[in-house]
Amino acid sequence: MSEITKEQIRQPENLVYTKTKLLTDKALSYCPGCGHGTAHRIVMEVIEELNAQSETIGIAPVGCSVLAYEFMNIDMQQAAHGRAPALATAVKRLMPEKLVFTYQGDGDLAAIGTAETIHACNRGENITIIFINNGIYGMTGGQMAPTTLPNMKASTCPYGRDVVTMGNPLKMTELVAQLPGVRYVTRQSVHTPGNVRKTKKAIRKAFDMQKENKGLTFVEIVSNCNSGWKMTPIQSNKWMEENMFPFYPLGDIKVDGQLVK
Amino acid sequence: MSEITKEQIRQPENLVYTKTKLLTDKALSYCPGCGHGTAHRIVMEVIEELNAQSETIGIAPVGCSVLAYEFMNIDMQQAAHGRAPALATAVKRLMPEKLVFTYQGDGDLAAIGTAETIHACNRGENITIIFINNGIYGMTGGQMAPTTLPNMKASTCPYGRDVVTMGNPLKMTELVAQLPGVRYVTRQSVHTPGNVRKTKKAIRKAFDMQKENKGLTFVEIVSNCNSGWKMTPIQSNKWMEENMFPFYPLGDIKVDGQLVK
Amino acid sequence: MAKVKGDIVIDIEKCKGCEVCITACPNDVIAMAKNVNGKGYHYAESINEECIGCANCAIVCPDGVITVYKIKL
Amino acid sequence: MAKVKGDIVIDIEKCKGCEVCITACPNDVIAMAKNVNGKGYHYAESINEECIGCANCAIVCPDGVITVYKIKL
Amino acid sequence: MTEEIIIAGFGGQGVLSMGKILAYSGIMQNQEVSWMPSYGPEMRGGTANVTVVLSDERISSPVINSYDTAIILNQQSMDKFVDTVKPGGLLIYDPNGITHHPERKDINIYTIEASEEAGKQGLMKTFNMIVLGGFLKLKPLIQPEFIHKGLEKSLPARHHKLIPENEKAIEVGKELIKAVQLV
Amino acid sequence: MTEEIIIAGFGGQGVLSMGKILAYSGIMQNQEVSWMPSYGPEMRGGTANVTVVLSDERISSPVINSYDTAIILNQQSMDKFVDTVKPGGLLIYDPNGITHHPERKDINIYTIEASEEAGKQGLMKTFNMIVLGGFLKLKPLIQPEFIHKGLEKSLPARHHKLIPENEKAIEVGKELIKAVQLV
Amino acid sequence: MKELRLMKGNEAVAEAAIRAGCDGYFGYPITPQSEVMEYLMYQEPHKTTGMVVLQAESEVAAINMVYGGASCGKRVMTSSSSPGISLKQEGISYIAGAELPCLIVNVVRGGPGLGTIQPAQSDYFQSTKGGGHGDYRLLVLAPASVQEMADFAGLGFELAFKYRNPVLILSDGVIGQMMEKVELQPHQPRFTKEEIKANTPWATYGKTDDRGRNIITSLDLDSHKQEKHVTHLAEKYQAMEENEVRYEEFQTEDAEYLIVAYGSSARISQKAVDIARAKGIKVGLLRPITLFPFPKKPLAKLATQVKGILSVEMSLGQMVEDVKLAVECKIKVEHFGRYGGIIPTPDEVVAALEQKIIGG
Amino acid sequence: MKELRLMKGNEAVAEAAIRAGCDGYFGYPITPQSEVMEYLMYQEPHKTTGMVVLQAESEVAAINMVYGGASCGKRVMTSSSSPGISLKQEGISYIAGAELPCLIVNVVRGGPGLGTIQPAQSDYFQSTKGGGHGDYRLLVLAPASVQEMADFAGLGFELAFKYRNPVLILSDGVIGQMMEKVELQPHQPRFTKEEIKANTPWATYGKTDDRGRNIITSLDLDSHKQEKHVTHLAEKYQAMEENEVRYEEFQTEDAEYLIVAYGSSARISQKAVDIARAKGIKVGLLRPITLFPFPKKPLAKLATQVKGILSVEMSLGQMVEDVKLAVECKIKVEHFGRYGGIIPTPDEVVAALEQKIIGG
Ligand SMILES: Cc1ncc(C[n+]2csc(CCOP(=O)(O)OP(=O)(O)O)c2C)c(N)n1
Ligand SMILES: Cc1ncc(C[n+]2csc(CCOP(=O)(O)OP(=O)(O)O)c2C)c(N)n1
Ligand code: SF4
Ligand code: SF4
Ligand code: SF4
Ligand code: SF4
Ligand code: SF4
Ligand code: SF4
Ligand SMILES: [Mg+2]
Ligand SMILES: [Mg+2]
Repeated sequence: MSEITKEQIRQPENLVYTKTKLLTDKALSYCPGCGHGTAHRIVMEVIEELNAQSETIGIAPVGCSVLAYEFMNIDMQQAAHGRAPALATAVKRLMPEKLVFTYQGDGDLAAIGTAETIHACNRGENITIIFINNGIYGMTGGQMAPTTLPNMKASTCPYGRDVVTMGNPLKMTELVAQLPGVRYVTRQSVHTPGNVRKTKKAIRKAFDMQKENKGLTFVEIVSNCNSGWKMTPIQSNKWMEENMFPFYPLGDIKVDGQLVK
Repeated sequence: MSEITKEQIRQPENLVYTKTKLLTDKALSYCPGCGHGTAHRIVMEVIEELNAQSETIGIAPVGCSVLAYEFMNIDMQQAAHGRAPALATAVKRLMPEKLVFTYQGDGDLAAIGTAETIHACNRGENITIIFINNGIYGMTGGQMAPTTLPNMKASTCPYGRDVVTMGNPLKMTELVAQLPGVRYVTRQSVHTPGNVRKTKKAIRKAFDMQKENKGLTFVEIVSNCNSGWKMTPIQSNKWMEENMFPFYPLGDIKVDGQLVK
Repeated sequence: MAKVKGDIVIDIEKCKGCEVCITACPNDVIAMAKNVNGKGYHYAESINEECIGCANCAIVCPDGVITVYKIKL
Repeated sequence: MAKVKGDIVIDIEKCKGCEVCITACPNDVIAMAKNVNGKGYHYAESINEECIGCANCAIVCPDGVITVYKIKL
Repeated sequence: MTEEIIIAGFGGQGVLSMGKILAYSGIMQNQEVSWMPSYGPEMRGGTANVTVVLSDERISSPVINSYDTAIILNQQSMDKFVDTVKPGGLLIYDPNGITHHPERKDINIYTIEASEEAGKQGLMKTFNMIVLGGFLKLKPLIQPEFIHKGLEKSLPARHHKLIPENEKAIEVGKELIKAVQLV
Repeated sequence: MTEEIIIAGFGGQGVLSMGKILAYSGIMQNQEVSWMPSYGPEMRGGTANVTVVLSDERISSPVINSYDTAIILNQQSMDKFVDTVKPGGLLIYDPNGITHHPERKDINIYTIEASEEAGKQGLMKTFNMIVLGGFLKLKPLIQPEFIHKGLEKSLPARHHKLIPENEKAIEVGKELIKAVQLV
Repeated sequence: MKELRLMKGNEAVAEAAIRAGCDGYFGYPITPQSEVMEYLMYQEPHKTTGMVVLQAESEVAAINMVYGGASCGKRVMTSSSSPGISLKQEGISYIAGAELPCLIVNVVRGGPGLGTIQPAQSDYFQSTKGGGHGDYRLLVLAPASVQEMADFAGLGFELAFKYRNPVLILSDGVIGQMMEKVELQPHQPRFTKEEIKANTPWATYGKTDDRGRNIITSLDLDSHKQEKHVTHLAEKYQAMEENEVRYEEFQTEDAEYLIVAYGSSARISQKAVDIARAKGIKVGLLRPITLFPFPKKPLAKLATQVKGILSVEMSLGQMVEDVKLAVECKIKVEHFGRYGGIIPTPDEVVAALEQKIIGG
Repeated sequence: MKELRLMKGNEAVAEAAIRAGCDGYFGYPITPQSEVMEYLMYQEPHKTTGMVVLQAESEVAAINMVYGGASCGKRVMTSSSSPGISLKQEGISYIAGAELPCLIVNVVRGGPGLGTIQPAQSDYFQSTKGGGHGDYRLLVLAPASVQEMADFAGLGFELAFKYRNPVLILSDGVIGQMMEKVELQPHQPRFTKEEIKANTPWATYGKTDDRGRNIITSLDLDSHKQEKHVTHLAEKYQAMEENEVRYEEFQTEDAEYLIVAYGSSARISQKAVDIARAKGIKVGLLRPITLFPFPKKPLAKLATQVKGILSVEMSLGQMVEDVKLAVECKIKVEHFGRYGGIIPTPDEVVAALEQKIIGG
């Protein structure tokens, strides 16, 4: 076995993995280690796999990913806080042949956007919702979200979320899974290679189902917010495994219209 | 057995039933046979039983019962469409010693007010929600509500609700029952004496639990809308039994914080 | 079982003629009047002596216009 | 099992030094540089020849700055 | 020529559609028309009324406070509108259910026993057409051919077979109308 | 007297609190002060900066485009602010991590090796106080007693035990500051 | 061939929208405009033109559906009445900021709050000065007849696309609920995919290789870019002021006094002009058809001719400010209004003219 | 004893609210005002004064919580920034219609739409003319310093209860985010039950035998009653115009030119006055403190003295209309503004004065 140089390995034919062309060259605006970046990437990879760039419309509301349109190399709409499912409803109904997805944070989807989320789901709009649940309002400086865990600290619950006065964390994913118009619901994460692969499969499945007009598909990604949680990325991923996953367990919740959990 | 005259029977000491003093003398503005009237009355009867006139604040948003304040002889707030739970949240938090209830229609609670309903329930606000589900927007002339049954006609679905394009009827009651902050959830009706009695008991239970600071209590009353349904009151009650109850089955859904259905 | 005798008083001007009370009465005491009230509704009236004061009619009357009396015989 | 040899190329100016790739690498190929890049981050760099081109690092890198190559030996 | 008319009664009496037929007929006759209903929260059993204006000129306001003609079909409407008839104007009413008859001395008053007649003939649906007939007898503002066209236009096609019946009712109304007071 | 200062660096360098201590000290000394941060969506790792104005008069605008003094703690801030120093004004920077040194000829330039010093002493937390010391050496706008009061006021009570340490850092900074160019 | 019909204003705008090639309607019921959606649902245009009609869960959802649909280069619309329009303010500001064409119909009722369901004109400020946040303007059309309710659907879409700006039809309960005869325009096809590509190259219909990605947004974190954007908007509003002013004059040639009124009030004022003229008062009427852009120039011109102006509105007095600004306070301008759902009579208008302007 | 602190405007208004005996705050995060709620949550006033602080699920919920709380005679408030305030328009109109006292803080950012998070003053129209539907007015206070952010909390509640009307503090990103020194007022207790009964006999705190039921509503299906109600509101606004006008003048005594500016712009304009005076230009500044009621009379008076007015706003020009109306277009009035988040410099203001007013 002769010695192989780096040059020899770094040949186009040996390429195993590189950033998809469906992400622009702009440096992502996210904090170091933030799951938003990974989530963006796998969504775009799936669209690339489906060869669907020209038929996809993405919709991102406010939240850290408000600038998703700077990174996702597809046609995009920037929605008002909470309203992405309403936009997506119109887009899909007016152009049923397109692939339409929303990319929403937990503050967005589970607080101000509760009605739009529930009703798009209940109507069974034939769209895909990608839901990034980091248990906090990242964008605005780490305020409590509906999904913030009990006793977890945030800037509007500096002494930890008191469930008595601030309510329980809201599992929107489990709620929408109850609705007959919703076809596929899963909860995943993107903090390890294995999880990234699974999540990508889930997104692929969701988009495939959308193409088959099966109804609404919903992919929650439990993610970190290092800045909001005031941890390093590595700490936050660990904290997420230890604290978020027990409350927001990963796995499929509804498959082919049947609750599986 | 001597003949007794009507005069002899109609003596104060023989009084079995008369309209509660907690209803004003104004003639109700509802259509003939509309369940709103009965629902109003039993809510007021319970407050009378609890001797709670001076500590009760009622909140009714728009809908046919927008004028509830003309009939209920208690302090009342008229809320914007869908927002009664938000008002009630503030009222109860600012005056925890008071008895606070909302009285909302299905259009109000399950459409525009979805977010306020879900979040008041999720926070476990210590209030009581009385939810009049007549499967239609009565007030505005019989438009489709989120609760309208499949194929049921309404002015915005003149050929019947098409679940494919208009979505499935939304069972908000079952949804909110999922939330840990919600303590008691029941579905009743007021179209027969027996049902009226049961519903009154349910309301009493809800108010009692509120007094014990148990969390949110939620009483759905499946009711008729003769005008919206374009039937006589008697027909509508029959239609309700045959069509609404199978989809919205009567009975307790959550008792003492435990799902029972 | 002690025998009872009841009677109802209907505020006919407020009655809306919905007939719900009729369906609820176990003893067919109530019927709709031929005449109409000021609002144009055929109002409910008690047509016989069979009332037992069970209050069913009053309890379901959406407009709360029925008052019920009862004596034990 | 055929032996493989991999290599990674990191766009160090875009690396944010989050260290997620380090945790993901089965062969401890990656470490943080002592130096910082233009944005002030200590960036990731490959420190040995153990790379097997599994792409784990690239897959978890939130900023997508790693490119992976592999050849079968 | 401008004729300002209020038609008022119970919700189920066909008040709005009577107005609509009148208005459509006016259009067929190449007149300017307006039809303005009272609208409100859908708490039924109340009154319904509609203001119809027929004119040779552009109509300024479809909402009016005094009328050339009032067609009154129940007591509540009588109470509300009796004073809105212009002096010298016309009041037509169906006496059925009317407890307080109009006492104004400065207007022309006619009665039309339309509900009784409709009941007799078992044609409750054409009650409003009988009333319309009475009105047209007194104020033949619209030619029969245009009434026919108006009916065609305002009824859905599946109800066109009922047009002859409606026209018959109009003729019946013309016979039934009775003067009570003329000024 | 009005002194308009920009302090700019990384998020974690204590830029905002340095400004706050300066401002609080100004208040203690009975001056008018304003403190205005750059604010933005919380996408960390970016730069943070704050404008502090100390004055004997009412301060008109807390947002300024050119400064008497710029205290610069990283390259990005250098790029952004070097041209905003008023001619004849003062630029202080920590050379650590600076790749392009300032080339302006019309301003006074000083360096302060604060991060190196803080690293040496293992006192990364007082890094910003070292820088502040350097500034105060050059512009003794605030009397030490008021700096003390400013620290008392701006630190939460539980951190008051750290005040001596901070004051020491200020003294260290006074020693460390080095002129590069004087105009 | 044009078609003659007797229709409600609410029905007319709905039918005209179908005929104007509208792609989508998104609404929520509220009196006195629920007939718009009811008419559409009854007509089932999805079976004929393919137009989508959807009852949203709220006005907030409806206006954001409009945002989504407009972003695709489609002709989309919504309608509501005052409280519902208030709920839409954030969405409207977004639509204006993102420069999306769409049609919004407000069939005004009396406010504030739940108020009354009867007609009013008290949403003038909200409509013309921007009820939402930020510097933006709607192009506002004020119909005074059922015919105009129909005509302005087509015109509204045309202007919306011309300027990439939301167009508001500011109607009221009278115009919405009354029936009048209408001449309907012939059907116009919906935009084809090719037309969308050609007319609205900015629209999000899927990024193809021949162009960069299209983005619909109103965000600019960089204030300098945002300022540029707002300047661009200002230029657009300026262009509207230059090109799109619409108004009607009645008997102004020899007028010594002027009434300014829009919508229902203008109809009533027209009658008032007749009554006043019969009394020998030389009064004319200027009816603004566009409320923004407001007919400033014709008013300024008339201000050199007449002695005083009565601004008639069913409100406490909102448009009167624009009238004053238009005539640069050079002559007397007074407001007359009824409100809370009350419609003034022509006689009241004449009396107000006599008292406030001629006598005053 | 008054207390001296270095605080952000957002913190100051929060702290001052606690001290003013505020009963409840209901809000939703949005830059650049999130510190209001964050400060309150950190202070935990429920443990000291008993004040309730609640993070609502949205701005719509928050404003309706305010409606509910105000209906009980409580001192309640909310805060937001431009897009969030737009969402609140329906609720604000209801509150105005039902005549409820409350405090609303808008820390304005640049719009329209999502716009920018940087400071702006482009919500002037929305604030002063009614962004919601119907004829109503807010009483609008425009702080120009952190001190005033604090002072206007107490003043705002006082005026809100005096007039049973919502009071808006129209601030901006500069005032909200900057720190300055503040003198804090001593703590004032929250209303007792007895006080509520005495001061707000209309409030819904439970019907007792000594009175009829209290009802909070903005509805009147009877238009004549609704018209009466609106007339009553108009009288109230009239009373505010007579009694509550607040403003500040700088160097106007000998001024030949005038700048009118509020909030941050006024601070900058004050410096501009100094610069201009140093150049020999005799210019003064009028700073409206209340934007509604607008200081019409003092402006009208100054209009007889000065030759021209420059209205300075961080917007395309909104307040300038009120300035023109106040001086009845008798002298030249021009607008100068930066926008989209850009803050003008004093030099730019002076240059604009020279070009548009003196030279122009
Ligand atoms: C109407 C409105 N209210 C509030 C905001 C401020 N805001 C922007 S994003 C956001 C929440 C972001 O949280 P989340 O959706 O969880 O996204 P993340 O940043 O955590 O990814 C808020 C409150 C806004 N832009 N618009
Ligand atoms: C913001 C707003 N949108 C719409 C309306 C009109 N509106 C009043 S009540 C109502 C629905 C009533 O239906 P529901 O809540 O089911 O009550 P019901 O009349 O059936 O008892 C609607 C749409 C309104 N008042 N405000
Ligand atoms: S603030 Fe949180 S969610 Fe936002 S980019 Fe940073 S880590 Fe990610
Ligand atoms: S419209 Fe329906 S809900 Fe309303 S009062 Fe009539 S029957 Fe009852
Ligand atoms: S009280 Fe009972 S028996 Fe008597 S009339 Fe009523 S329902 Fe019939
Ligand atoms: S139930 Fe009441 S309203 Fe109905 S008919 Fe009987 S008495 Fe009359
Ligand atoms: S490709 Fe695999 S082995 Fe190579 S560096 Fe990345 S994670 Fe390590
Ligand atoms: S995961 Fe990516 S961004 Fe993070 S340290 Fe590794 S290469 Fe850098
Ligand atoms: Mg989040
Ligand atoms: Mg209903």
